[in-house]
Amino acid sequence: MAWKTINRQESVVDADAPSALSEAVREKIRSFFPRYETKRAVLLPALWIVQNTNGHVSHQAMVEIADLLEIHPSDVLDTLSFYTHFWTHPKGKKVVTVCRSLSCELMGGADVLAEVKKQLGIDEHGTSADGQYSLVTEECLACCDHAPCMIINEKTHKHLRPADVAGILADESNDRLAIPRSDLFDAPLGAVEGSGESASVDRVIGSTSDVDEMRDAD
Amino acid sequence: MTAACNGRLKLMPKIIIDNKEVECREGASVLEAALAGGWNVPHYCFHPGLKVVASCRLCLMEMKMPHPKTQELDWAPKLVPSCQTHVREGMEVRFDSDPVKKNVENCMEFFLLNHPLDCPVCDQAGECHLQDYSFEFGRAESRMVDEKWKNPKKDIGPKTLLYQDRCVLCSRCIRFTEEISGTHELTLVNRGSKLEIDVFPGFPLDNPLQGNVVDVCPVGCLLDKDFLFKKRVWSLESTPSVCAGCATGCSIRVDHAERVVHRLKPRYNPKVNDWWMCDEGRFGYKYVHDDKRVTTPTVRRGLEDSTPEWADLPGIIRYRLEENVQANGSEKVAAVLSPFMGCEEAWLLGKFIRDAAPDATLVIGPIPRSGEDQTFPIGATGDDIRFTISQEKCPNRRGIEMVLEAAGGKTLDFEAFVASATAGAFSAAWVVGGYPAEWLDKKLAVKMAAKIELLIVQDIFENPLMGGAAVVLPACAWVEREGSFVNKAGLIQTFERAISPPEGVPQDGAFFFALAGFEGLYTGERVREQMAGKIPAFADAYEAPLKPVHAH
Amino acid sequence: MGKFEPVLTRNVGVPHSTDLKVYELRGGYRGVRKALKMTPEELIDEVKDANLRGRGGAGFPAGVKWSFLPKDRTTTYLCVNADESEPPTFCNRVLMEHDPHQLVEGIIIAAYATQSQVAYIYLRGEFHEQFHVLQKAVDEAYASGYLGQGVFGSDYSLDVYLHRGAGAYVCGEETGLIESLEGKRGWPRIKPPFPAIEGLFRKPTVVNNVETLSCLPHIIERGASWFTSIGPPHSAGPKLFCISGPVNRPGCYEETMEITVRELIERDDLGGGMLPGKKVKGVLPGGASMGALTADELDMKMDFDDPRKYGLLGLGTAAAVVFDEDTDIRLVLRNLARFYGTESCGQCTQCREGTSWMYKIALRIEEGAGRLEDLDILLETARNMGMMPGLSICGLPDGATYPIETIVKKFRSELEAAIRAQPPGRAQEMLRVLN
Amino acid sequence: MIDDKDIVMVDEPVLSVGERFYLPQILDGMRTTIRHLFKTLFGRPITIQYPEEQRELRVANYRGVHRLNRDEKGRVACVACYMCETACPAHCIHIDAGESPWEDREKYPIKFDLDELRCIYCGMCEEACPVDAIELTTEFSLVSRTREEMILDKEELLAIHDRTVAEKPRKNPRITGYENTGDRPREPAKNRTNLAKEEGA
Amino acid sequence: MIDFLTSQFGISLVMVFGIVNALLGITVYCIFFERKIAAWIQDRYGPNRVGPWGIFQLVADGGKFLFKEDIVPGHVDKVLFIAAPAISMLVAFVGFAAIPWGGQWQVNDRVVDIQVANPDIGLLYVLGVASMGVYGIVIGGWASNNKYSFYGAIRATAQMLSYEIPLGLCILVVVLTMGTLRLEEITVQQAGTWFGVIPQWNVFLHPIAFVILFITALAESNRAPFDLAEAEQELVGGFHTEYNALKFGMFFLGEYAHMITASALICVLFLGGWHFPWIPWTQPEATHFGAVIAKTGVLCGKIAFFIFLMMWIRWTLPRFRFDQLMRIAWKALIPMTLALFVLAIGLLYFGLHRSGWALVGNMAILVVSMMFAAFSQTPVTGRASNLPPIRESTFGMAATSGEITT
Repeated sequence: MAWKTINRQESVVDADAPSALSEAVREKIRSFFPRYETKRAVLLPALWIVQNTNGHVSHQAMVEIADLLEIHPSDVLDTLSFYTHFWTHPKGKKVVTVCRSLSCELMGGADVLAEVKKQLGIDEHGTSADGQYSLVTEECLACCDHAPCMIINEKTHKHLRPADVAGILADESNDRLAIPRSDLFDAPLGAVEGSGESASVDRVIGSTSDVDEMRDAD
Repeated sequence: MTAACNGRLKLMPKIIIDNKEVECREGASVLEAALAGGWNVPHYCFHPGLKVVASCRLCLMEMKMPHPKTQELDWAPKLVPSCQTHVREGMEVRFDSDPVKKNVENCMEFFLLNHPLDCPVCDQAGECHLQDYSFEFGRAESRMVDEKWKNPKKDIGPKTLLYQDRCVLCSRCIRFTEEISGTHELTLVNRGSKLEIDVFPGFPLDNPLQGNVVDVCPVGCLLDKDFLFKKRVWSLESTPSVCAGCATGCSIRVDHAERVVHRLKPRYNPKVNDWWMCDEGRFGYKYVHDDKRVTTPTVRRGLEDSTPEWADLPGIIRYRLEENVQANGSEKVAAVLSPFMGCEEAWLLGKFIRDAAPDATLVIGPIPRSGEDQTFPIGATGDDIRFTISQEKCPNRRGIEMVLEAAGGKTLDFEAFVASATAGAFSAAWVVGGYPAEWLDKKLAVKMAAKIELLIVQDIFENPLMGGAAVVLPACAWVEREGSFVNKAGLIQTFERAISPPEGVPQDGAFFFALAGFEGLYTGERVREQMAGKIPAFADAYEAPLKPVHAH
Repeated sequence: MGKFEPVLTRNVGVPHSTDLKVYELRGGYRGVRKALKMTPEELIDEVKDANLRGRGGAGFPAGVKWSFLPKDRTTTYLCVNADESEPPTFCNRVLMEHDPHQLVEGIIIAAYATQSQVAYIYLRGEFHEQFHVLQKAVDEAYASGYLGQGVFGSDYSLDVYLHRGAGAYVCGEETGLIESLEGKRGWPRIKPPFPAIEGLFRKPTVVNNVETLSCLPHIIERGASWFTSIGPPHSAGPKLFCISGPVNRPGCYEETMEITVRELIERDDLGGGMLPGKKVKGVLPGGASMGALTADELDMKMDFDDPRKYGLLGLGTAAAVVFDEDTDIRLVLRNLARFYGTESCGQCTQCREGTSWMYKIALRIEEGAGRLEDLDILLETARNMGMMPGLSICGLPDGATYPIETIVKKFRSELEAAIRAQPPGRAQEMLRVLN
Repeated sequence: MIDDKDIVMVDEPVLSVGERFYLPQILDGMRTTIRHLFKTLFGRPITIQYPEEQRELRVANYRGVHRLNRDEKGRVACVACYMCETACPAHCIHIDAGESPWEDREKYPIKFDLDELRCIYCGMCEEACPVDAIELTTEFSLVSRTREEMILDKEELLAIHDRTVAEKPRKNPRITGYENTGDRPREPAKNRTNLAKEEGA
Repeated sequence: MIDFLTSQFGISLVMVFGIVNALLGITVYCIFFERKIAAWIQDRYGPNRVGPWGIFQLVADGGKFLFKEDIVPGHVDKVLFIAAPAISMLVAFVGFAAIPWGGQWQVNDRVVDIQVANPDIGLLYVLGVASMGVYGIVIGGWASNNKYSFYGAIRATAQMLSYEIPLGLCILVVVLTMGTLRLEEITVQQAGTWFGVIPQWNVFLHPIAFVILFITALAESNRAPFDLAEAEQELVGGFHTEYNALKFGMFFLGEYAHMITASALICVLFLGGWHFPWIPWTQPEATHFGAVIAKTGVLCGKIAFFIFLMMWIRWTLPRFRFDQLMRIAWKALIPMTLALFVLAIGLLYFGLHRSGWALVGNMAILVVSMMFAAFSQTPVTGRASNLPPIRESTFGMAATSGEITT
C-alpha cells in the first residue's frame, strides 16, 4: 500500500555483531588498492571478495567495506544495488542461474526453468529448504550456441533438456570448474575444494562439447 | 532579456534562440540563457547550483552544427540537452521546433506513467514542476492501462519524508548531499524503472543543510515533516526576509498565512547563501508563535503595576527618563542594543537615549556564539566552501556595531556593562533582548536590576531583569518587523514585515519612531534615509531582493 | 566464393590453445614484437589504414578513436570491453576462452599505440571459466615479461588488470563501463567530454572491444592492406558471426562480411540449415538490439552498411538468432522487451519509463490480454524513446526500440491475429486484476 | 450621444371605445380575480403548507445542505486536499488536515467546518472534490437559532450523509493511490465498443 | 331601567357603545378578511397560523401593535403627530352616528330610532364629517416632517378636493330625488317596489350616480386604486412613513372604518338601507324587535358586500397614476355628475324625479360620455401620440450636450 512508511532511520546493522570482514578479506581488498587510482574503484572487486567469502554482502559488510574504502555506506548500497549478482541476504550453497535469453527460450529454456523450480521446490530468488540451492535467472549467459543452458555457481551446463535437470542437480560436482584457477578472487563456497585438484587441461578441453564443434567448423 | 548576465562579466556571448538574439553570461549553459531570456524550458535535473547530469532529457533542443561532410552549418538531426551545452558566440539553437516540443510531450507522458495522481494529498501541489509542466506541455490522459509501480513512503530522516512514488529521479537531492553538504546520505538504489532514492538504513538524512533537499526536489517526493499537511502552498503568502538565525544572514522568504509563519525558504542570493539555508535557520522561527511571549507592557512605580495604553507609553517613558536624568545626571544612563535588533531600530533607540541623555552609554548586547563556523561541503576550506553556518547566532552584530560607531560617545560591551551596572554605575538603563533563547545569567541580572533605578526591559520572553524593571515592554520577532540586518561580511540586507505582532503590540521600530519624536508612518526606508547621513553605507548599499534566475 | 581461412579463430580447437607456448608456437606474439619497433603514431596510422571498425556494435573505426586522444596527456588508460552482454552474442567468449593470448597481444599493441600505462579488462560477471582462463594467460604473460615493467624488453611498461562486472548490460557501453570501473553504478556518462579526453578517473581513456583488439596482432603482422583485402571495402577484415536458435550447427564462425543472413543459416560450414522440420520465421541478425528480419529478407548482407536498408539499426554484434515458424511472435516480443526493461540503467527518462512500459504491454499481449491499440502504443513508445538521436545519454534505448519496432511492424498481422483470437473480455478481465 | 435617428418612437396602442371607458376592462379584471378567489376558496391553493407539507418535487441537481461522504469502510471519504476550500468563492470551508490513522490513506481532515450561512450553494466544492467526498444534498431546510449552529463540523456533515445516502448515493470516484475505491468501470466506453467490434469481426 | 334603555337617549347610548365596539372588531376583522381575500385571489392561503383558519391572527397583530415600541421621531411636531391618527380614526367613527341601522323600534308605546342620532341634516353631517377625514392624513403627513409623508399628504389633499365634488353632486342627486336629508327618511322612501319586482331603490333611478358615488367613496377612503397618498413604491409609505405601533394601527383602523362608513352611506342612499323587498320584517311598517334585528342584518349584509367589493377591486386594479386620477375626477366624473345634477333638477321640476325617466336620463348621459370617450383624441396617458420626440432644445438647453461642462 502506498502510504505505508518504511523506517529507514533505524539501523539494520547489529552494533554488537562480530565483524563481517575477516582480516584476510580486508587484506585482500587492500591488495587491490594499487591497481586503481581511487579507492572507490576497488568497490566491485571488494564486493566480489566479500560475497565469495561470506556468500552474500550483508548490510554490516557494506558498512565495513565503506569504512575500508573511505566512502559513505550509501555509496556502497548504490553500487551494489545496481548490479544483479550481489546478494544482500544469505543464499544457498549453490546458485543455479538459468539463462532466459531469446536463444535459450526458443530452445526450451522455459521448460528447463520450470523443471528446476519443480525439482528444487523454489521460485526465482528463492533458496531451497535445505539451504543447498538458490535459483536466479539471468538475461544472457553468452552460451547461446549451447542453448538452453544454466550455470551452477561457476560451471556452465549446456544443451539442457528438462529431463537432464534432475540428474545435474543430484550430481555432487555440478558446480566445479575443472580448469586451472586464478586465486585472484576466492572461489565460491561450494567450489573451494574443487579448485585444488585441477584436472588436466587436456581432459577438460576435450570434454567440452563446443570445442569439438569448433573444430568441425574450421 | 539578459538577467543572467550581471555587468561584472566582460564576455557576453550572443546566441540565437528561436531566431531571437540573446546576450548571456560566459560559461552559462544554453538552458540558463534561455531561462534568463524568458523562455519556459522544462527541466528537472538541472539546478544552477548543482552539477549537470542531463538525465531528465526534458530540456533538449535543436542546434545548428557543421555538417560532418560539407562543414555547412545546419540543424543537426539530433537533439542536444541544453543544460549540458555551453553557450558559444554565434550559436544558434531552437526550442520551438516540432521535435523538441514532441520530445517534451513524450517525456511528460513518461514521467507520469508511474507517477501517482495524488496531487490532492501531495504537499508539493501548487509549486510542483511536474504539475506545471504536465499542464503546460503534457497530454491530458495516460495511455498506460497497466499497473503502476508502487513504491512505499520512506522515513529517511528526522525531518524529511520521501515519497518514492512521486520521484522523477532527477537526482538533485543526491547531488545536493554530495556537492553542497558533502554528506552523501542520499543515494540511488536498484536500476531501471525500479530506481529509488534511499538512504543506507541507519544512516539517515540528518545534516545541518538537509532541509534544502526538499527545496531542490522539483516534485513532491521529498517533503518536510515540519510543514507536512499544514497548509496548501497556494494559500501561503511570501515575504522576502533575512534569516535571523546566525551571522551568515541568508536571504529567505517567509511563507505565512493568516498571521502564522508556516515555513521559511531560502531566496537566491549569490553573495550570501546561493540557493541554500541551514536547518537551524529554517526551523528556527518556532519561538515566534510561542505562548510564553510577553504581549503587554507593564509600568511600575513603587509597588504599583499598571498596563498603560501603547499610545501613552512614549510620554511615560520620556517623562520618567527625564526625571531620572535630572536627578542623577545623564552619564548614568545606558542602553543595551541587542544584536537581534534591526539597524533602524537600534539607531532610533540610540537616538532617543542620546537625545534624552547626551552622555548616555550605549552597549551592544551579548553575542550568542556556539562552536565554530560550520562549512560545507563538510570540511571544505577556501574556495571549495559552498555554504557556511556562522558560529555567531545572531543576525546583526555588525549592524549594531556600525550604529554604535556612528553614534560615537561612550560605548561598552555587555560584560563591562554588567560589571559596572552591578557596581551601581547606572541609574537608568534600557535593555533590549529579543533572543530566542535564555540570554541572561539569572543571579547577575537580579543583582543588576536591583541597582538600576529606572530599568526599561524589552524582550520577547520573560527574563530575570523584568522582576526589577520599571517598565517592561514586549518586543517583536524579526518576522514581525521591518528593517535591515548587516551580516558578518558587512552586507546590508533589508527584510520586510511578514506577519503582524501579537494583538496590540506595535512594531518595535514604529514604537521607537514615535519615542524618538518622529511623526508619521514608520518605514525602514524613512529611517535609512536619516541614517544615511551618519552611516554612508546605508545611503544606497542595501540589498534589494534578487529575483532568482531559476524557477527554484 | 573461396574458402575463407580463419584468422581470429585459428587457434580455436587446437589442444592447449590457451597456453602461452602453444600460442607462440602457432605464430603468436609476432605482431606485438613488430609493433613495439614502430612508433605509436605509425601504429595508429597503420590501424587507420586497415580501417578496423569496432566490432562491439557501433562500428566506429578504432584508429580514428585513438587519434582523438589529446597530445599532451600524461596518463592514458586502455579499457578492454569484455562485457559481452548482448543476447545471443558469444564471439568474445569464444575468443577469450580459446585464445586469450591473442587478446593479450592485441591489448599490448593497442596500449602501446595509445601509450597507455594500465589496461583494464572489464569482464562481465557471468564469465567464470573465461575469467580464470584469461587471468591465467595474463599471469603467464607477466611471468614471461610480456607485461609489467619493460614489455618485451623495451622501455614501455604496461599493467593489465582484470575487472569483473556483476551483471549489468549497460556496462557494455563505454562510459558505463568506465563508471563501473570506478566503482560506481554503471551509468553512462554525458558526452562530451568523450572518454578519449576525459574517461577513467577523468583521464584520457580508450575503450575497445575484445574482437577489435584481437584483430590487431594480425593487422600489424600482415599489414593493413591484407586486412582491407578481406571482405567488402567499407567492412574490411574477418568477422566473427554467431548463430543460435533452432539451426543444425549453432555456434561462432569466422567469415568475411560478404555473407548474407541466408548463407549464415543455410551454409553447411556455418549454420547448417534449420533443424529438421523447422522453417525460418524471422531472424534477429545482429544481436537483440538491431531489429528483426522476416523470412523474406534473408538476403541481407552482414556488413556495416546493408542492415540499414532493411530498417535495422546496424550490424551490431553480428550474432544472429533464428526463430522458426512454430514460435509465437509474442514470446519473442516479450522476451526482448523484458530484456531491455530489466537492463535499462534508469538514468534517462525515456529509457527508464519506456522500456518498462513496453515490457508491461508485451507481457500483457503474451498473456492474451492485448488490445489492438497496444501495438500502436508500442510503436509510438518506441519512436518516442529512441528514434530521434540524442534523446538519451547512451544508445540503449535506440537498441531497445529497434527490435520492438521491427517486430511489431514486420509481424503485425500475426500479432493482430493473435490478439483477435483472444477470448473476448480477456483484456478487461486482466486489466481489472492488474489494477 | 444619441441622435434623433437612433430614437425609435413606440406609439401607444390604440384603445377601443370600451377600453377608453375603462369599465369593461375593470370588470374583466375583476372577473379574473373573482374566479381565482373561488378557485382557491373551494379548490386548493397553490401554496404548500410548509413545514407540515413538504414539496414532492425533488430535482436531482438541487443544491442544498452539504454532506461529507463516507467511504466503503465507513470512514470519512475526505482526503483533506483543500480543493473545496480553495474553490469556494465564499470562503466558507475550513479544513485542518492531519496524518490519517489508516494505512491506505495519507491525509484526512481533523477538522472540517462548513459555514452554511456564508455558503452561497454554488456547488463549486462538489465540482472540485477529487474523491467526491463533499456533495450537496437536496435538503433545503437548514435552520438554527444561532450563527454558531450553522457552522457544521465534520460529525454533523457525516450525519447528513448517513441521513441522505439512500436518496443520493455517493458517486465513488476512483483515484490512483487508493485501494478499493470506486465502482465505476475503468475502461472508457470507446474501448469497449472497439473491442465488441473486434470480437464481432 | 328598561325605560331608560328604551328611550331614545338610552338607545343612542347603547348604539354608541355597541357601534364603537362592534366597529372596532369589524374593522379589525376587515383587515383579516382583506388579507384572506388577497390570498385567495392570489391562490394562497392567507393568514392561517394563529387559531383555527388563522382567525386570531388579528389578535396577534393587534397585540403586536399594542406592545411595539411607540417611536416618535425627534424631528416631528409631536402634538400633531400624535393627534393625526386619532383624528383619522375619530372622524371615521363619528360618521356612524347618523347611519340608520334598524329603522324604528316600537317599545310599548314609544317608538325609538335605531340610530345614534337622527338629525334633519343627517346626510350633511355625514358628508361633513367624512370630508374631515383628510385632515388626519394631511396633519399626519405634515407633522411627520418628512418629504415622503408630506408628498403623501399633498396628494391626499388634492385627491380629496377633487373627489369631494363628484361625491357631493351625487349625493345632491339623491337629495333632490328624495327631498330630504334625513337618512332614515331616505331609507324609508326607498321601501317598496315597482311593479312588485324592482325595489324602489335609488340605484335603479340613478345607476350612474351610484357608480360614481362608489368610485368617489373609494377615493375618499383612500382605497386602491386611489391610494396614492401611501404609495409604497414612490413614497415609501406616504403619510404614514414615520408611524408605527398603535398610531399606525389607528390609521389602519381609520381607513377601514372609513370604508364601512362609505359603504353604509352608499347602501342608505342607493340601496335602500335596511330595506329588502319581500321580507316583511325589513319593511318600514315592521317595528318590533325582530324587525330591528332583521333590518340591521340586511344593512350589515349590504355593507359587507361593498366592503368585499372594495377589497376585490383593490386586489384587481393597479393604482392610478396621479394625472390619471385627476383626469378621471375632473374630466370624467365631474362633467357626468353635473349632467346628472341637471337631470335631477329637471326631473324634479317636472315631477318625474321618481319615475323611469331618471333611468332614461342616466342612460343618455352614459351614452353621451361614451361617445365623448370614443371620439376624444386624447389617449389614456393624456399625451397626444403625434407629438414630436422630446428634444433637449425643447427644454431650452443647449442642443448638444458637449457644451455642457460642469
